[in-house]
Amino acid sequence: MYQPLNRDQLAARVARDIPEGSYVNLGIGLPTRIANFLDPEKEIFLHSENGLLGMGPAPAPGEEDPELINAGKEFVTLLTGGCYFHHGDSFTMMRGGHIDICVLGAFQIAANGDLANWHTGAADAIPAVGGAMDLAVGARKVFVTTDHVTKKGEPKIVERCSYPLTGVGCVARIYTDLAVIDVTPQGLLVQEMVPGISREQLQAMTGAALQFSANCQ
Amino acid sequence: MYQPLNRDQLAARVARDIPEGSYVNLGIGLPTRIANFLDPEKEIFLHSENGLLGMGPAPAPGEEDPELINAGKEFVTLLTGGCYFHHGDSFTMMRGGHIDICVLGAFQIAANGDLANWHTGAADAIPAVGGAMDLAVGARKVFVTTDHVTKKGEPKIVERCSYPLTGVGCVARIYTDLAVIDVTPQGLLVQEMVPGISREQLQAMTGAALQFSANCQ
Amino acid sequence: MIDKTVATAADAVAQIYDGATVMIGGFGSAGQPAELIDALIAQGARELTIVNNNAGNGDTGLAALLKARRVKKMICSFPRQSDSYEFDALYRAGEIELELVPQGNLACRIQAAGSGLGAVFTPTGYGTLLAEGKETREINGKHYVLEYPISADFALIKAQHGDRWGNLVYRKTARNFGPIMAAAAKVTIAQVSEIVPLGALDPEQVVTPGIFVQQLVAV
Amino acid sequence: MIDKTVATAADAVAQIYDGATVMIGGFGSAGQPAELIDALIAQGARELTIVNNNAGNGDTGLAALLKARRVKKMICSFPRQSDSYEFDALYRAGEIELELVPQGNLACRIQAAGSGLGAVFTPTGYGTLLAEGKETREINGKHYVLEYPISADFALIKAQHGDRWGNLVYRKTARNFGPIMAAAAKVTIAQVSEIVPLGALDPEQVVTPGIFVQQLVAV
Repeated sequence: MYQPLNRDQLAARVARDIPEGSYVNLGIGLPTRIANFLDPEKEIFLHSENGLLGMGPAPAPGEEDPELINAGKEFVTLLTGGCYFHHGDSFTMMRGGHIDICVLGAFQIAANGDLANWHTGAADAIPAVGGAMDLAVGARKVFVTTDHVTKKGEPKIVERCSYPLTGVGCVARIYTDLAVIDVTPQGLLVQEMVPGISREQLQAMTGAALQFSANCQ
Repeated sequence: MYQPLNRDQLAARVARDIPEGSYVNLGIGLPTRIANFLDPEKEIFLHSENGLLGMGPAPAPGEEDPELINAGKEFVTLLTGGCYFHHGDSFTMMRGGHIDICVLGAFQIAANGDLANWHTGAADAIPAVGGAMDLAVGARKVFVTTDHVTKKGEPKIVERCSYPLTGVGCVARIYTDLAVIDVTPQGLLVQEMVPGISREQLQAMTGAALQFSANCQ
Repeated sequence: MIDKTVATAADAVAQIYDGATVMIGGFGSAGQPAELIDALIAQGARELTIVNNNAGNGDTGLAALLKARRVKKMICSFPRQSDSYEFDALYRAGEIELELVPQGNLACRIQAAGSGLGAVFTPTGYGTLLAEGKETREINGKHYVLEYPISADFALIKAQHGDRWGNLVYRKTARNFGPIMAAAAKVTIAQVSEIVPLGALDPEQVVTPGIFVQQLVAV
Repeated sequence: MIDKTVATAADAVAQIYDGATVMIGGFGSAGQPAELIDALIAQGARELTIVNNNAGNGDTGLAALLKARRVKKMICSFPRQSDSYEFDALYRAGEIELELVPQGNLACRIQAAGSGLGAVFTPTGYGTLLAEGKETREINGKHYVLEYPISADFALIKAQHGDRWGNLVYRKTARNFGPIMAAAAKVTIAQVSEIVPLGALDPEQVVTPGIFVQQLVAV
């Protein structure tokens, strides 16, 4: 038997891989939660696409400022040493390769690193893309964090994305509630698995062939 | 007999055509002198490509600041209400059509508005272009101010430029020491001449066909 | 003397005409020029093309403009939000056109317009639905999509302080699209919390130089 | 704790290698990082490609670097000046390569590099010698030239104040190319008059966010 990581555990696992001094953009949703698990002893620079660098935690109740929000339109604070800038400069940071790491959510990730996270392709869906495509092409490393399978139990890691793409071959590493998987030129390489899961079990929940690094059981 | 305008008179003549509220870039050399003749009662915004808007006159002796210079690398001042910005923003102003009027010097101007002012084409010349090409394409109106003929008496207004171009069809109006000439789709149209000169005399010193507006004698 | 201030938001938006393309600053409600939008609703211009990051929140500001059915087309990156019901209803009813643009392409296309570029090769969106039918090119081993400028007849933006020459400073993340939209519109109208005397803004700290602003109004 | 400050200009430029492309801020001597250039001369790297608006003035700063014959190629807009004799002599002797770029194209190509664009269609230079052999295109009735990004291995710039995260503010027209070069180089080294404590710079007024700066040194 194995226990999938809960959302906080998953966020904490990603947080461990973010070195001090990194410029990091955390996507809306689960990735935002990673901020709560960054080592407070480390100086890590959080970027928000709407024009701030050095983003701090949520404000104390009563101290919310409607003009100090993050990309998810949540109230945030600014750390000492942070700064504001306009959208042109913000996307210069993103598109220009200045963000070391971004962490995005996913509908699907393909074995070649393709990412789909903005549109289910459903005819009646209202599409919304925001800054995800810019991060996908612009961040030095694109991490994805997601449940390993959908609520219906279908694999989110697939041979080829069926949903419309966010970016082509952009994902470097996938963090799921079951495993940490690198996207390599040779294919998907599992680096870690939750205790108690077997390689076969993980492969059965994955829609693309997995390889396993030596330290996976 | 007629008397050509001297450099101050020519600068003053151009200055008369600059309306209040205009954003104006004055090129290096003679155009810079125009600033001395702008009506001090009018608020006119002088732009300098090296990153200032609201450029004021030369500082008092002893008050020069090596970090407050104009495009010609002369000491200047900043008016109350002026501001500084970087080169990207400065050329956004120039290339993006935000400068109402620029005034440039010229080696040659062609009847179709082509301008040559950066390079004689001589084999041993060291070429230097600066911001002239950006102003030529970007300012809403490009004025040129120049002597009507070269020191050797050759026309500077020609059918077709023999020197390398700065911009194609960009000149709106030419101010020489003898005349004010509009570049129109129908050709060169003389709007003013210095007193005492005849249409034939002016044409004889001009390398392209002139037309004359009714108010020229 | 040049004084770009106007007395009321109604005066500021009076010139906006039917069919105009209007950029509206703001990211969600931060930086949204709510008073100018209200004045635009009252003014009555219709068949507008609106450029904004989103497509309205709740039932005020841009959402109210949509609800009043003044908008023919939205150009934006993120229309679908928890409270974007006004847009959602119009879109599902087929009563509004949507041009969805990745946010960074929105920014760089607005900047291209402001800075006089004819088009740019951007990596964003390559290989996706949003680049379908667009020219692409491989440059130094990387793939790019050719994108054209987005310019506007008017920009409505919100700043913190402004002076009579139109110099602006912003507040926190309300800055967002304001500076780049100001440069990309023929006529930029800024609402500010306070109009300060000329010289009160430090020349090192002006974010939007007055050259990019045609009118401003204190609200 | 992240502290990007280094003790001396010599430390700051130690990593610059032979054959590197180095952007140097400044317009004439305003904003020229003179102490970093002196350290680079002492350091000895050669066969450099230098990106600057000019090609040196008098016999200090960039001119001294030229005189020391460390520069293989200049990319600039305005080499010829009354006191550009060091460059002039090398150029006439055929001992330096020159890529002459209109100043606004220099700026937008540097910006394109910093912002990750693959190329831009610019109107500047169309129909001139400086566009010869380059791809052109007519867009909406106007003519444009395709220009590619200028990036660099290093940028040496001068600012007024900086903090340990690399946030910078500039002084007057010494700002010029600093902010855009900082974004376009792999490693940006800033010399500042003073390193101030974190938080001393107003977050609204930071001109170059620290993300664009890798090292800074007080001189």
